[in-house]
This record gives sequence, C-alpha cells and structure tokens, in this order.
Amino acid sequence: MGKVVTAQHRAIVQATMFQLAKSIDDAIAPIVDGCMLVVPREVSGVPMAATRALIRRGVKRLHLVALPTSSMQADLLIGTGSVETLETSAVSLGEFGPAPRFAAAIISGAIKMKDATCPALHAALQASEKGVPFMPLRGLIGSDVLKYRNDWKVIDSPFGNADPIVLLPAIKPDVALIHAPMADQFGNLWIGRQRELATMAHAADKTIATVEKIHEGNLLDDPTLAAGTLPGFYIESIALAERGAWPLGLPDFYVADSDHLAEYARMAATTEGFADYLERYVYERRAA
Amino acid sequence: MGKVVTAQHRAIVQATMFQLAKSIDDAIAPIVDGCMLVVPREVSGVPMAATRALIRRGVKRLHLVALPTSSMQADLLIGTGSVETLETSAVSLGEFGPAPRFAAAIISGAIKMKDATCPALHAALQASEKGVPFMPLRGLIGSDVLKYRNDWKVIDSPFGNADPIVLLPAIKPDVALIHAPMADQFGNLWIGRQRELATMAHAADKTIATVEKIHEGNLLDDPTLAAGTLPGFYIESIALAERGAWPLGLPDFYVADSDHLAEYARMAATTEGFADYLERYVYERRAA
Amino acid sequence: MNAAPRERNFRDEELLADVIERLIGDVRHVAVGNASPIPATAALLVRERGKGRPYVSLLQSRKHNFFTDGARELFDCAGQGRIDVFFLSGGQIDGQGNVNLVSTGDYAHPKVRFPGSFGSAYLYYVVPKVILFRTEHSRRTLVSRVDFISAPGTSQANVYRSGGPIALVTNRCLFSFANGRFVLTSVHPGHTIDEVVENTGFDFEKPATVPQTPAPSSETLALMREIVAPQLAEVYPQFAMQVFGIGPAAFAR
Amino acid sequence: MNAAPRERNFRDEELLADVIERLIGDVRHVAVGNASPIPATAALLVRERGKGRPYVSLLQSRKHNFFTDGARELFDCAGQGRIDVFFLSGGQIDGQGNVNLVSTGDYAHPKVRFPGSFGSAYLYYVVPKVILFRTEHSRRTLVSRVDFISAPGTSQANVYRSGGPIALVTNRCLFSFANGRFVLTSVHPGHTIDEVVENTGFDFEKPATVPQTPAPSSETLALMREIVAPQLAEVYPQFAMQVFGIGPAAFAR
Repeated sequence: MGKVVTAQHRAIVQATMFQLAKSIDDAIAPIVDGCMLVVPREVSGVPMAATRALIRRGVKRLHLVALPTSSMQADLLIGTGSVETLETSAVSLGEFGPAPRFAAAIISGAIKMKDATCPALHAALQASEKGVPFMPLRGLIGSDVLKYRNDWKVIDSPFGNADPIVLLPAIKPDVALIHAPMADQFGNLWIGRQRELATMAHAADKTIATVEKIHEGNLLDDPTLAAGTLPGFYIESIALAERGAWPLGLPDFYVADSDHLAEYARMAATTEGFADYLERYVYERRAA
Repeated sequence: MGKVVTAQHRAIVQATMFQLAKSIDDAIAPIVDGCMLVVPREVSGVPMAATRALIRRGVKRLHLVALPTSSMQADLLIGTGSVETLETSAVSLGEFGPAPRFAAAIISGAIKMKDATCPALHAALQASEKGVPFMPLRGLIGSDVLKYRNDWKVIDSPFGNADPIVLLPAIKPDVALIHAPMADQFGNLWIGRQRELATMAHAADKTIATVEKIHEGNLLDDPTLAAGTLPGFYIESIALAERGAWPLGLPDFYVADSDHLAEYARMAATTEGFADYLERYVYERRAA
Repeated sequence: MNAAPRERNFRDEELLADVIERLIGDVRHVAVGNASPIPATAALLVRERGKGRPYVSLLQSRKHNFFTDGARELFDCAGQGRIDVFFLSGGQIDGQGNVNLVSTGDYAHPKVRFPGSFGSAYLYYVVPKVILFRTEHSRRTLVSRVDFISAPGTSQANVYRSGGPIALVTNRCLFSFANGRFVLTSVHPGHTIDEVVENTGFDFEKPATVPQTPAPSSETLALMREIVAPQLAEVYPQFAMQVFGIGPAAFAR
Repeated sequence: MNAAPRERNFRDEELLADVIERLIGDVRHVAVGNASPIPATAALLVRERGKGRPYVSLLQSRKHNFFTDGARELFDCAGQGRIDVFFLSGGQIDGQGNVNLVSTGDYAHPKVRFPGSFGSAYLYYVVPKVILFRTEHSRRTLVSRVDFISAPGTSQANVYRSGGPIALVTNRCLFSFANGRFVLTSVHPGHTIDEVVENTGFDFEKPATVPQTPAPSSETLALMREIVAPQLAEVYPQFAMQVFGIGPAAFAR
C-alpha cells in the first residue's frame, strides 16, 4: 500500500483518458441516421473529409443545421440524399454561384427546409448552451421567415409596454461535426477565433472533430493557446485529417481550392455531372 | 490630386486612430458620479490601481455591478462611500475572511444591495450583449434571491406545459472597467481566457482598461493572439498600469500579495483601521 | 471635390462605389457582407479619407475583420448599436423596401430558389443605415411586391426597430428611402429618367428635377485604384482583377 | 479497501475527504468552488483512483481548471448537464435542505451578513449530486428554518430541476438527503448519535442502527498525503500546509 503512484506515472495515466480515433470513419460513428447534426459556416473550418466519409457510409435522414450558413458541404449532403431536414439561413457557393443541389432539392420538394436568419440560429444554439428552453431575439417581426416558422413564438415582453418580441426554441443537436487546426492527446481542441465552434460543442450532446495536426503537450498549459482552446470534456472523438477542409479553406492555414470549387459548381449543375463528381472525388477516396 | 497616400503612410494614419491615455486618471474620466460601473471577479484582472485612482478622485453614487462576485475592490469602494447600489452575487476576501466594509455597509443600511446569483448576472450582461431586453434562466424559483428582486419576472414558458421560468432584465452598464495583460496601439486588448471581460465590454456603453504592457504590433495580426483579443472598437480608453491588479493577482502573470491582503483584512475590520489603510495605501499613492 | 472630367474615365463599379461612399457618411463602424465588392470598395474609400475611421469589417476577410467572438459577433454588435452601416441586396426588392432573398413564386412550391435570408431578417431592423444595392436594375429584380419578405422595409410603430433602409443603389440610379417609399435622387451618367421608370417594377417618387449622379473625381479614382483596389484582392480576387486589373500579387502588399 | 487501523492515524479533514470521495462515485465531471479544500481533496482522490476520470475543475486553479469561456462557462456547463457533482456550504442549512448564504435576521435589517449566494440559486437546481458540507456542526449552523433561502432543498413538481442535494457532511456525521429530509447515515469516529441530536437544530430521520463512519484506509491516506496534497497547494496553500504540512515548494511538482 505504501507504494504510491509517482508524478511521472500520473502524466501517463492522464494521457490515456482520451483516445484519438484510429480513422475518420471511427470518429464519425456516433453520427447515426436520423440524428440532428450541426456544422459550421464555410469560413470556420468545415469538415469536408469527414463529410465525404459520411456520404460513403451512406448516412440518411439527417436533420442538418448549418450555423448559420453553408456552401459545398450542405450541397453535397443534400445531393446525395443524406438530408431530410435542413435548417439554415443560406446555402450558396459564393462567388462560384448558387448551390445547385440545394436549389434543385428545394424546387423538387426533396428536403424539408426550415429557413432561418443567422442570428436566430446563433441564439437558438446559445439557448442549449445555457440550458434554457428559448432565447429572445429582436428583428424578425414582419418577416416571412417568422411567418413560416410555427415553432417560433411572439410574446409581449414583460419588461416593455406592448413590446412584441420573438422567442426561439433551443436547438439541441445530437452531434456537432467540426474541423480545427489542432488537438492534443487530452482531447483539447484549438479553435482560435471561430468561437461559434465552442457554442456548437456546448450546445450539442456530442462533438466530433477532425484536425490538421496533433499538438505535442497540453494546449491548456500555455495561456496564449488556452485562450483559443475548447476543453476536452466537450469532445467525443477526434481524428487526424490533413487538409480536412479541402476543397474549402481553413482560415490562417490554407485557402480554398478555387479551381476545384469552380469544377464542383460546373459538375453539380446537373444530376449526371453531380454523380460523376461523387464518383471521382467522393467514392474514389481520392481526396479522403 | 495624383498624389496618393503610400502604403507606409497608411500604417501611420491607422495608428493615430487610437490614443493611449496619458495617465490612469485620464483613462477613467468617463466614469462619472452616479454611473453604472461593471467590474470583474477577483481572478479575472481587477483594475485595482484604477480603483484607487477613482477613490482619490472622490467618485460617488456608483451603481457597482461585480460580475459575478468581488473581493477587495468592492470592499474598498463601499468603505470609501463611493457606492450607492451594489449588484452582485457575493463579496468576500476569500481565505482572508469576510469583506468587512461590505458587511458593515449592509448592516448599517449604507448601500442598496441587489443580491443576485452568478449565472443571473452573466445572463443579464449577455442580454445587453445580444441587444435583447431580457434573458431566461433556470433555477431561481423558490429562492429568496428571486423573492427580493422585483425587477425579475416569472413567466410560463410558451414552449412548455405549466413550465415557469425566470426572465432577467438586461444589465447595460455605462462603463466596464477592467485590467488586462496587454493592449496594442490600435486599442486591441488581450484578455485570454477571461471571456467575461468580452461580455462586459460588449454589454457596456464604454470600456476602460488598464494594462500591464503595450504589445508591439497589432494583436489581431497573429491568429494565436487574436483568439484572446478584444477588438479596439469596444474600447474607450487604455492606460498603462504595471502590476495594476495589485494587491490582487493577474492569472498567469503574478499572484496575489497575500501579506498585503491579510493586512487589509486586519485593518479594514474597523472604521479607524480602514481610514489608516486608505491614508497609507490609497491617498498616499504609494501603490498607484 | 473637383468636377469630373466630361469624358467617361471610370467604370460603373467605380461610380457606384463613389455613390455609396457618400451615403456612408461619418460613422464609426461599417460592416460589409460576403458578396459585396462594390460596397467594400466604398467602405475602404471612406476609411482612407477618414485616416483610419470608420472601422471597416469585411466579413470574409482576415485582414479587414476585427471580430474575435465567432460568427455571432457581427449580430451581437449590431444589436448593441455598434454597426452603423450595412449593405443588403436581394433577388427581389419592392417599392416598400421589402427584400426577398429566399424564393419566387409560392414559398411551398417555389419557381426560383435563392440562397436564403442570411442575417437580413435581423440586421435590417437594427443597423441605422442599411444601403440596398442591386446592379441588375430591371422589372425582374425591382418589383411591385416581393414574393417572400426576408426583411420588411418598415415596421409598425410598436415593433422595436433602430435601423432600416436609407437608399437603393442600382446600375441606373440612386433612390433614397424615406417614409416607406423610394424617391429617385439621381440618375447615373449615360442613363435617363424614362429608362429608370421603364425598368422599375415599383412606383417611386420623382421630384420635379432629378440631377445626374456626379462622376467620381480624379482624386477618388486614384485612391480607389491605387490604395483601395489592392486591399480588395484578398476577399474579392475576381472583382479586383476584373475591375481594377489587380492580380493576386498585390495581395501581399 | 483495507480495514483502517484501530488507532486514530488520520485528521478530521482526511476523514471528511474520504466520506466525500465515496459520495462522488463514478461520474464524468466534478467542479469545486472557491472555499472548498476538503471537497477538492476528495475530488482529486477520485481522479487519482479513476486514472484521470472524472474531470475535476477547481474553480480558482489554473492547473486544475479546464474552462476557457470565462466565468460563465461553469454555469452554462451545469445547465447543459455536464457537471455531475458540486459542493455547497451555507451560513445556515435547514432540515428541508435549504441553504442560506446571505444573512441572518430580517433580510432588510440583517443581524449577520454573509458574502452572498454565489451560484447556489442556480447550481443547486441543475447539478445532479450536490454535496453539502459544513465543518461547524452546531445549532447555529444547522437550523430548523433558514432566515434566507439562497437555494431551496426541493422544488414543486412543475419547477425544472435536474439536481439537488444528496448528502450533508459535517465534522460529526454524514446525513443523506432524500424525499425532502435528512437521514442520519453514519456518525464519525469519536462522535455519538446523542451528540449529533443535541447539536442539530433540525429534525432528521434516525434509523434503528446508525453505523460508525469508516476510517480512511492506509492506502487512501497515502494517496491523499503523497499525491493529492501537493496538488492542493496551488489553490489552498494554507490548507495544504495546515493539514498536510505541504509548503509552497511542493507547488512546482
């Protein structure tokens, strides 16, 4: 009994608390058919490699929440029939034009669309972050966005005088799926300025991340790095995925692959072209 | 006309946009008698040098909001008669015992106390951050904290079934006063993990900061530093104050001066001792 | 400002940026959304003249973006009253200042789907100066009544609203917006009032005399081309190349 | 666990930490407030045995604190259901599990003022296992009815509540809390049931037989003294010195 664990041993047992996933496929296993999945906007670290892996696995009936907008990621998932419900403020390929699979699915009625506006999605995620059933938000009154959202309520503010205000029900995703510059072996994730990734992780039941690299040591040990770190107790699994946002960019690390995005926009414009795109870039694992 | 500003010149004119204050006294000028002032908890960078300067200037009738608690800072301001209303969740000297001037002022009725609970203060500041008139919060129902706050309302949640929930009115301070490790010449402030400082700045009309040092270059240029930076457009004024949190600590930079805090606890236990303390450490500018 | 030379020595985009620059005025913080290179040009121009004031946040930029609290900060900041100017376009804009970024036809069975409302259903209410711009001025885009109101031009008196539209800039003219209606304020060089009427699907007020939009001064053009354009290349590389002939090399500048 | 030696080879604080360790059980995240060195000792002990599980957040620590979203994160995290165990004390605690951290006497004209409610009026509702502890077990602290309810022990059925008190640990005994009442669960070595009754201001359930609180095993004491105590010195230097004789030098370890 007198034998006690040494300080050196302690460091080792702590390190075993979190296990990096062996592959992206392993990491995304908790994303089951029919779950509510939240993903970030196109400039916040979009897990494109993980998205391709999800498509290869044949994920179905997702309730996809894009916070607050999406580009190619939502378009791909919609085009492959993985999405049942889409909740976001906009889907667009930006300077490469409209998101063709998104627009086609809306026109054909293939997906259920819950049109929102950016701050409403942020606020609804923050409601789950704070453990409250709803969040108030200004604006919205008189907009058809509100008109078609019968899950949003208007009340008379008890602090005002005939002052109507919208209450948004909390969005509590089953899984947040994100891509970040780095993680450490303790499950801590460096997200930098992309603090909506923290809100997503706080709001979601589970958070799955892919990362560019594994940081040696503990991200929380350095006060400068710690300021941009999401602590490990929010994280379900992490997999290494170098250039995991490709063909999108990862701010401060690499820029988007414009040629590829232009090619996607061109190919995805038709059903056949989209099928060719999937064959070449998703199922072939060329970029995975 | 053809003469255009060069890129080099540009850097110079941008630098002139923000002016560091010449002194702490200059920086705190916007804190006028009767204003609502929000200050951070004891481990988040408490602007003690600026607090002493405020006391020397003779500030009066403050509505002091300590987010969410305070130690020696609130005790000093209360003891000097600077506070009319105190809104916080607790005032204590921690391991050095009760906050004597706070307790005495409550017993004598010298200040108006708005007892709160930590997450309620955070939420009420976040309401101003989000530009909404109130925020909901769980808990509270059945607590006498709620009973004595007639500015807090209980509603039946429109998303529940006989589900009462408290709504907290937004707290919108006139000024946030904080101390941080560093600022740059553009008015950007590095706050690290102390993100309640960001919420305070977002919620307050004006933010005044003292800092340990001036960072060369622009804090936003480095992605790692940027993650812990509060951008300059929230900042009204910044003054240099080395060891500006003394005798409290500044996490990751210096620890609290335990001997001095023990001395404060001892002296502040009586009116006479407190007057001696002020004479020796506040009015004499020994520590300013 | 000097009188513009009579010969046309500027591009449409430069004229529109100049118009928008004047609309921005003396403010503290201008935010520019993702697909707005002309407003971005105007905002950076104002900042050049203001010696660093106002703050200009180009939302897709790293260099010209001061936000560090994630994607929600723009909206929080606007809710705090800290964003003075923002820009909105629309698949449709109507005479009441309503904008449609969602779809045409019946919402449940749309004919054309646009990307979506983005932040319009909030920012339109809380940013004091929202400048509408649409470079395609036609009866297809400027309609009598939008099919979907992403954000309404005006609100009832008891609805909290600290902001809204102040103007609509098109490739043909400038409208100002007041009391729930557009007023034709100036017609751009090379265009006519009749042409504006013919291509506008909504009614608007037409003063007895409608001036021509002044051309950008040579000083403005020089600033725009030599100082502002290189800064645009990071966020709007295609625009910077097409309008100003600025390639990626200028980015490093 | 080995049987404890018959002679008393432990301090009160070590016994209480051992009791609290068992109450914590197998959980994912334990948070410990500012003035709670004994609960901190217990939580770090659980983590040692759990090979790094649970997360232990000592709120005033830098080394044992995983929060990076500011002072609100603990509360948000608890609201999300991610904090399993928290500790509360109180100037007064009553038989219904109500805690008073504010004042005695009339709230408007108090006799004694305590620091304030801290986060109790929220955390008591949403943390599944709240462990009350009060090292002064007297009729002054354990009262029939608190003068101010910082946080109530129970709530009406329709009030959202996912947490609450599970036990009260004092220097004399351990009470468990269920169905709105305290039950005497064990009496610490060197103390008696009669003494507990005499010094408790509230009624509580007393089973026919009340066991003695087991003494900490030698393995527990060794872990506590050799591994846990040095980790405490950062946040609770005075406690670490007084109880374990650990000076500031151990901090660097």
